[in-house]
Amino acid sequence: MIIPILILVPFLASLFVPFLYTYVRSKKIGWMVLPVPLILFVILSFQIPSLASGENLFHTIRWLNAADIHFTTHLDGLSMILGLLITGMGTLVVMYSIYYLSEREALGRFYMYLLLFMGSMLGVVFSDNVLVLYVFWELTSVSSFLLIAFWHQRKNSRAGAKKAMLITVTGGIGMLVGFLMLHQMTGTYSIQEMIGMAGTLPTYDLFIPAMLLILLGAFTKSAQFPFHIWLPDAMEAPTPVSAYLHSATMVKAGIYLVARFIPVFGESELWFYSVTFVGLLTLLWGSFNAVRQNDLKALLAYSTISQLGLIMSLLGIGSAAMLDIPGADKTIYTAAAFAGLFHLINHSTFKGALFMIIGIVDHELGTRDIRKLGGLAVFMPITFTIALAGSFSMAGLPPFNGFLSKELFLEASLAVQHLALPGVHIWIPIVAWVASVLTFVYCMIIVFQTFFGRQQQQPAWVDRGAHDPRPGMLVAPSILGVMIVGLFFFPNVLGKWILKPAMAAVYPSFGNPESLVPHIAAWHGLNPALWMTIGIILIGTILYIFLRQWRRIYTIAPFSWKIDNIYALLLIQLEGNSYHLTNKYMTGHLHRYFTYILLFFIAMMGTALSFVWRLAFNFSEDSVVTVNEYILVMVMMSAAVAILFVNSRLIAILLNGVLGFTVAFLFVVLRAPDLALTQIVVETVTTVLFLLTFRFMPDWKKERPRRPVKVLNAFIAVASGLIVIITALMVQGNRLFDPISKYFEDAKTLTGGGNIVNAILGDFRAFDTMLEIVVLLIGGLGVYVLIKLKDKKDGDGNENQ
Amino acid sequence: MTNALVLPVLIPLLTAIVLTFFRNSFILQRTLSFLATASSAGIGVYLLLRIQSEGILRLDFGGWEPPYGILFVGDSFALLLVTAAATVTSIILLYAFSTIGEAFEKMYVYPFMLFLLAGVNGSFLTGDVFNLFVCFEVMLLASYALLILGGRKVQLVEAFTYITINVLASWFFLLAIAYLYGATGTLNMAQLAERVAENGQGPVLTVISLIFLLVFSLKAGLLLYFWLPGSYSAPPAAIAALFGALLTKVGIYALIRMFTLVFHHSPEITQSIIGIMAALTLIGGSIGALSSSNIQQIIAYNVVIAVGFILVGLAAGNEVALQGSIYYVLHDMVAKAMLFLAGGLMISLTGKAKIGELSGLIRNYPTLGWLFFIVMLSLTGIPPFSGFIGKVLLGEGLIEAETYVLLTLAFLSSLFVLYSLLRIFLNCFMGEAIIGSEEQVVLKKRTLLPIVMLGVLTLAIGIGADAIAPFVNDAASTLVNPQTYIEAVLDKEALLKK
Amino acid sequence: MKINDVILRTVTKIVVFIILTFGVELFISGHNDPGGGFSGGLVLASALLLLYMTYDIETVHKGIPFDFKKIAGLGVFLAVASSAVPMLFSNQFLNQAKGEFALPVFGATELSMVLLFEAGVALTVVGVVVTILLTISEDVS
Amino acid sequence: MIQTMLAISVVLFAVTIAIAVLRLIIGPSMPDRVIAMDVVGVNLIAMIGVVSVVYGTKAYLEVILILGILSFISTIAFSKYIERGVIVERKRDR
Amino acid sequence: MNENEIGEFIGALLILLGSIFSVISVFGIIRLPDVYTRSHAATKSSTLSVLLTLIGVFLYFLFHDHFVSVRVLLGIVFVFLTAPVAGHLIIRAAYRSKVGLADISVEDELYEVIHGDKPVKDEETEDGERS
Amino acid sequence: METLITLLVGVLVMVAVYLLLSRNFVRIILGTAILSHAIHLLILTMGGLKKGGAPLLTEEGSTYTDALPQALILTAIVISFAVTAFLLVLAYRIYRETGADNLDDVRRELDD
Amino acid sequence: MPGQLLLNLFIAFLWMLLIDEDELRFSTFYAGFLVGIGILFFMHRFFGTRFYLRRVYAVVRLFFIFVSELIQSSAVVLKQILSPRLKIEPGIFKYETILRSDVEITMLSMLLTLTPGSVVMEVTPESDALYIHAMDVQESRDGLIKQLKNFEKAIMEVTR
Ligand code: NA
Ligand code: NA
Repeated sequence: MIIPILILVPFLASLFVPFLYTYVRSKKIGWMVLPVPLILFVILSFQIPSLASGENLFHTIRWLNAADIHFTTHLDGLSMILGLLITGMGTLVVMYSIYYLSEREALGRFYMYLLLFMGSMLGVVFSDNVLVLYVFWELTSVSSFLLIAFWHQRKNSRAGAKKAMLITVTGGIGMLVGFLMLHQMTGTYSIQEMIGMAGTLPTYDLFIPAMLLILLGAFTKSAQFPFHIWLPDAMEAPTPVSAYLHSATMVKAGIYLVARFIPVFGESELWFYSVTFVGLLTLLWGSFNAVRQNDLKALLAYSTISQLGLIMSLLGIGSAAMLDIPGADKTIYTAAAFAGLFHLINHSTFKGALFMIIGIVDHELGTRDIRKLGGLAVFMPITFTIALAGSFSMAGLPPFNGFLSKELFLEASLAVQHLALPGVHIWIPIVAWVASVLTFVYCMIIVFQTFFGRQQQQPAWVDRGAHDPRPGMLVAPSILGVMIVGLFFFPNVLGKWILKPAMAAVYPSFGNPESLVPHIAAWHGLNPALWMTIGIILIGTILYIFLRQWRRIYTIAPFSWKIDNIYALLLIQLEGNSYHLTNKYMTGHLHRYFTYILLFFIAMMGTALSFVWRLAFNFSEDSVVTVNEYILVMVMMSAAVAILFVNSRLIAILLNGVLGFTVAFLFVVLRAPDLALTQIVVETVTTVLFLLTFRFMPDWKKERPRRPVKVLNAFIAVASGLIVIITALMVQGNRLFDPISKYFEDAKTLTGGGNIVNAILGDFRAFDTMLEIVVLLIGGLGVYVLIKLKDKKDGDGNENQ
Repeated sequence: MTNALVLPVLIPLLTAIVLTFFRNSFILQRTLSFLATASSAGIGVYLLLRIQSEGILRLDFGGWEPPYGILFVGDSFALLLVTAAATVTSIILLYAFSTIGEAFEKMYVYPFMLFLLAGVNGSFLTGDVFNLFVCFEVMLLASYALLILGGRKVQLVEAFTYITINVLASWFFLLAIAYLYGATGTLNMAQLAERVAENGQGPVLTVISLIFLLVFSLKAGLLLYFWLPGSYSAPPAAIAALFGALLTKVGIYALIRMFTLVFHHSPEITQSIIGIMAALTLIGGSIGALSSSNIQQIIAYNVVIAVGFILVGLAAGNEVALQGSIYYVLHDMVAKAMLFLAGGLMISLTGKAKIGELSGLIRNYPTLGWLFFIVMLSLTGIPPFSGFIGKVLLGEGLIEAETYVLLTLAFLSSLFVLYSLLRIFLNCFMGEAIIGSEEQVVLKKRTLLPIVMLGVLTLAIGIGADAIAPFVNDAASTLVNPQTYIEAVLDKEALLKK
Repeated sequence: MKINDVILRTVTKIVVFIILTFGVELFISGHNDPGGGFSGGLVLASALLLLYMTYDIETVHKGIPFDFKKIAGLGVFLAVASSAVPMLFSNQFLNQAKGEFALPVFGATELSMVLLFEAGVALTVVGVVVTILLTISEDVS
Repeated sequence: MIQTMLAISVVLFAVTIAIAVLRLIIGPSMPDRVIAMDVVGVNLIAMIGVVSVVYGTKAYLEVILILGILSFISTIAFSKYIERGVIVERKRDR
Repeated sequence: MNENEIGEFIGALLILLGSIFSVISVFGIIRLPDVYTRSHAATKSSTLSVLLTLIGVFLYFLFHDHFVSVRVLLGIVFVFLTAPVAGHLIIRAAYRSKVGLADISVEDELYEVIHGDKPVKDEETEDGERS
Repeated sequence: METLITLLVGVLVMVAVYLLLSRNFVRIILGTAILSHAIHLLILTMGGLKKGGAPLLTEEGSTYTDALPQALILTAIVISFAVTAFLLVLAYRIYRETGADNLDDVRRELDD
Repeated sequence: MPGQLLLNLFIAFLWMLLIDEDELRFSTFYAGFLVGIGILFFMHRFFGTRFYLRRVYAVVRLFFIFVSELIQSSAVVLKQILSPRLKIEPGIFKYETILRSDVEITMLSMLLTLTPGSVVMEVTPESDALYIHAMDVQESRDGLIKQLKNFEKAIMEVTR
């Protein structure tokens, strides 16, 4: 029961915060929020020992029995990592935000969103039921949207929020379909049950589509190429948000999902390819683009993309352990997954710290543009120290935790090239290495272009009061800084208590989890990985020094390409084309609409009839026609056709009246006296109505449509008529059953009335009649309203409030 | 015999008629009309519960055994829709009370709304195909009257378009009924189903079924939705909401009913066509929703998208998909009403309808902004709001039916819904506030209350979907087993006794 | 020269009575012969139309001072309410109860709910048709 | 014999109507057309009478009367329209 | 032939006569030169023919079914009453809407009273519809 | 007779549809009016024509034509009357409001 | 007013005729009387016609005069229509009548209009003169005036 409560608490708190804020209109609100993540973190931490001993926590609250959707929570090693990150980073970010955000901001809203996000994120990682997972998944998108658009007055905030929402929701929807497909194959929505059936899945046709769709969800959320474009724009959010959502937690949701589904899909080569290659591509593209950024936050965004790609590729390589390749040493690959999880934690620490530092710089100096910054090390020593630790860790330098996981990554990239699969070659370690070089370069940019050089600007900084921020603001980054160093020295504590259960969750079929956890050592001999690192530092330094010279390549295609442009173009094209397309057929012209409807009728019926026209027409049942009936029918036809050609309304009405009267006569001939009666009166009243309304109408202008239009109209008219005729004849020739109306011939005994038609109208089908006079009443009142209720001031679209 | 079955029609009808005599007593009008709709909803619930225990209910008007008389057949599907329609109408009425204005109240706006509801409920309940036509007409006439209320030029012009197109549609309806009667000699839907099944749905019947398809598609806005955006964006918000929530649903209901009960024997033809039409509707609606910068137009195209979405389930045709469609119909009634009210309120508060002319409204009207946000999420199908469960079930059904193109389009359409509404939200609610607090129109609490209620409802349906699950499941199971319906209506033993 | 409608008016005075009588007869005899609420009502309405055309709205209104909207409403109410009455006696909605009644003037008459129903129909038709005609005419002139 | 006579007369009435409709179409003046319509109406009355005799039924005799009434009413309506443009006045100056 | 058959025969004869009259009068509608003269043919001759026919019908039912058809009688009265009024009104309308007299007309004492000016004979207005 | 009436119905439909496709209000409304004539005749035809006497039980004769279509048509006539009246008055109002007798002109005016 | 009573009886009679086509019954007449009361109540403000049963004879006489005129002039008109060449000279002339009341004027006009060859075009606002269109003014003016006088006399016997 503890986990559902864990999820619920932030939601409740988020509901509570706005109310609280109406009483506590100050920063104190932050202090009131702070205990929430902290307590959750502590509670979660208490579960670590039992997880390390191999236990899992399951709990189910039944929700939608009909659809088999239940709140099944599942705490295992994998979700624990994320849970700790969410609550831990949550605590730090809240603490940091208390100092970062000004009193004037809508703090109530801010913390509400933040808590909403926290709850959703916990929901994502703790849900065993994929649909519930999806519920929370979308809620993270929503809360992310709200947080990015926190300063919604800014155009860029809105654009960024929109982009993030569109892309992540797209992925989410894809993922949902993937889940539904999995359900179709397995009959369950429980991940653990799916894992249990994993072996049978690849035989299904839906296996690959489901996998790709779920990956789509993961990739969009974790900002993998080419869906990464939302992440830089998401930096419009307040920096605590960037630190929390867009580096430490939400973007890890995709990573989590991939790790979670390795047991389900890992046996597929396509899975390996997709995850690994997309990861590598993201890694490369992210680091490459990070170098060209001038905005520190943008730089961090691309670096995050790149790092996410790194983790993703590690999971991809890790999933190779599931592949059925004879003779392969699986521990090489499981080590990659281990590295991925390890780096996931490390990245959160150093990237969180860096974001907070950038936030401090921005907060203190009002700019994040590296071209305007420089030499801050002197003024902000503590800030600088933490920045140094974070950057070097990210660059993969000792003695920081990033070094450890980066080494593991390089080893994995070297290991994977031996995998006996097509397309897997030496280029993988090369890409890994190149990306690492670039990573090194942008890390140096952060450190040196912000905190060193450009001494000439010093006085300006002094004027602006550049100095370390208040201590409170430094607490959170400092804690992270300590962790960056601490994890370097004691990585195996993490390995034993946290990573081992997680590895067990990723490879449930591999038995003993001990074998899945390699021993991490800072010094692991002069192996190829270390040589690569040395190369990175050498080449990276050279590149950094000559940065200004080679940076020009960013103006040359394909390096100048931005996926962003595709997105922008897509939206513009979509809106523009939609506008044109829609306006093309939604003209508002009634005759166009009639044309569509009738053409649809003609096309559909024409096609259908062309298949069945051979059905015999049977005229044998036809009753006789007398001469006068022929004459009258001819008269009616001529009168009708004449209406088309007359040039005066009045004549048309007269002809219509004649038509009505002759129809009444036909009713007489066809033994329908009641119809004749009604028809005559209705026809006359209608004619009178025509006359009543005519007086003010202008002369009937001859309509002269263009010739093609005329031909089309004529075609439609004739074709419609023919279809009506043919269908009618077909029906008449193929009567299938006797009508039920024989029954009504007992009307006299049944109802007491001798007029069958009236008995039907007044008794058998009196309900029709009742509603029909209702129709009449509405029509009458409608006419009354139409005439009486005139808009006094027409035009401006106002309705009276 | 269950006389209660007629009450969802009779109560609004009688109330409307009585109210025409009291044009000027607004209090009476409001009280009675609300009581009428609310009690109709209550009766709907009562009947749903009875169906759970007694099976399909039936009321033969005048005591005439089917197929000779007209009858109401209450199965879960019909009554779910009845209940939803009455509930939503009640809430819309509440909104109308505070916004519609005395000029309209004098001009029978509440009677017209009640007539509309009566027609809609009648369409859901009737078991006779000609009576369905008549119920349609009640609904249509009421909608005509509501559409012109106010008499602005735009309204008049849109009304003319709307009415003439509906006249043509009604004509096709009669045409179809004529042919059907010629071929089968009956009008009772159950007997039609029986006779069609007995004879096998030969080419003649299939041809006839296509005309029904045309008719109901016109009403539902399935592919033939040209009339919809214009006419739904012309009237005041309360009326537009009523249209958006109810009108297309009747067409959807009729399509589902006819093509599961009567014409389900040639799915390779009819369901394929429905599928293609639904696909094109999804595309057209999605494109349309992006094409406009007018709030009302965007909202109206969202109606179109929903139509396609729901009928995708009919194209798939299996039980799960139909369950999804039913959930989604219910959801859409609530959410569309909410969307129309929220959008309409924005326009009436500011006097502007173009998204480019509005900005920062959330500062002026925060609650309205959040309600709009909620309905946006709900319509996108984002959980835990009401659209989710329908979407999930529909997805399951489509996968089961292996109709992947429809699956793709249906789920992609959610994105267009999101995008189109997001445009409104971002452009109009977010951004710099352009209306100063002194010039802003006061938004009364009781105006907002109905929208809040709808918001609560969409959340409640989303979270408490299980509460209506038995009804939805029963409804879908009746749809896929038409024999249940036929037997409930044409009670063989009773007929033999005569 | 001013128009003198003396011929039309004189004849109308007679003709209207024929039409009205015929209308009522149509309504009553619809049970067994052609006619009924609709045709009866329509004929009555056309008699009124004739009057309105021969005289003018105000003159006719002095003689027949009814709000025809309310007549229409009354008609529908009559029809719907009479349909609902059987429900009070636990019969089906619209069960048109029948029975022979010995009326003082009309003699043994078979009266049923149908008659009430049909009267409702006729009233509605008259009310609506005249409402429509009058509403437009008032607006036009 | 009688049947033949009746058959001939029905056809003759039909011919009359056809010719009247011709006049209605060619006009030239509006009153011409209205007169033609009146002729159509009146002859339809006759024709229904004859048809009733031929069928040997009284079912259509109501129709005769009603057609008489409404043909009269519509002629008046058209006349008033042609003469004054308004067929129902609110208040006639007399 | 018994008396009934004679009655029936007379009825049928009247009907036939009526139909012949009717055809002749409709020829008048075609032949005559202006609306006023045509109205003579129309409103009267055809009225006459209808009256004849209806009397025939009445007689036929009287003798064949021994049935006094009040409706037919009423119809006769009705046509008798209304036909001249209709003819009068339409002709008045024609004149007031300035439909000209045919060239062969020799006298017009009404023109100045209505239109207040000299008669213009040759105008045969097309479609006196008001705009 | 059935075939003849069916042909008549077809011709009426052709004319009506052609009228519907015009711009002028009155032509469109006339189109709808003719459409209803057509459908009424068609419904009647679907029940079979002249297959017996008028459906009046007081009339002598043992067979009657199908009365059900007649009842349906009566209902349809009344409904289409209500709609036509409404439509006509609507056209009239639009004309009074805008001075145009066709939708295209009104739209043009609204767009300006 | 006695006229109302008369009219009421007329309606009652009409009623009886309509309801009991083969066998007239007093009870039906009675019912018709009630129906008539209803109609009259509905219409009573319109009532103003005078009608006297005791003038039946005059009516019958008038009827026969009319029928003979009808047949005579019908023959004339039919002959004109059927003659191979039209030899007519139509025209409009004014006739000042000695009749005064609405009913008299109406009767005269109707009779004149019903007889072929002549139609009343206008009644002067003072109801003292008729404008008559004749099919053949030159030929039949005198004949027409004679016919008019005839009618006038017969009508006055009925009405005065
Ligand atoms: Na805007
Ligand atoms: Na804006």
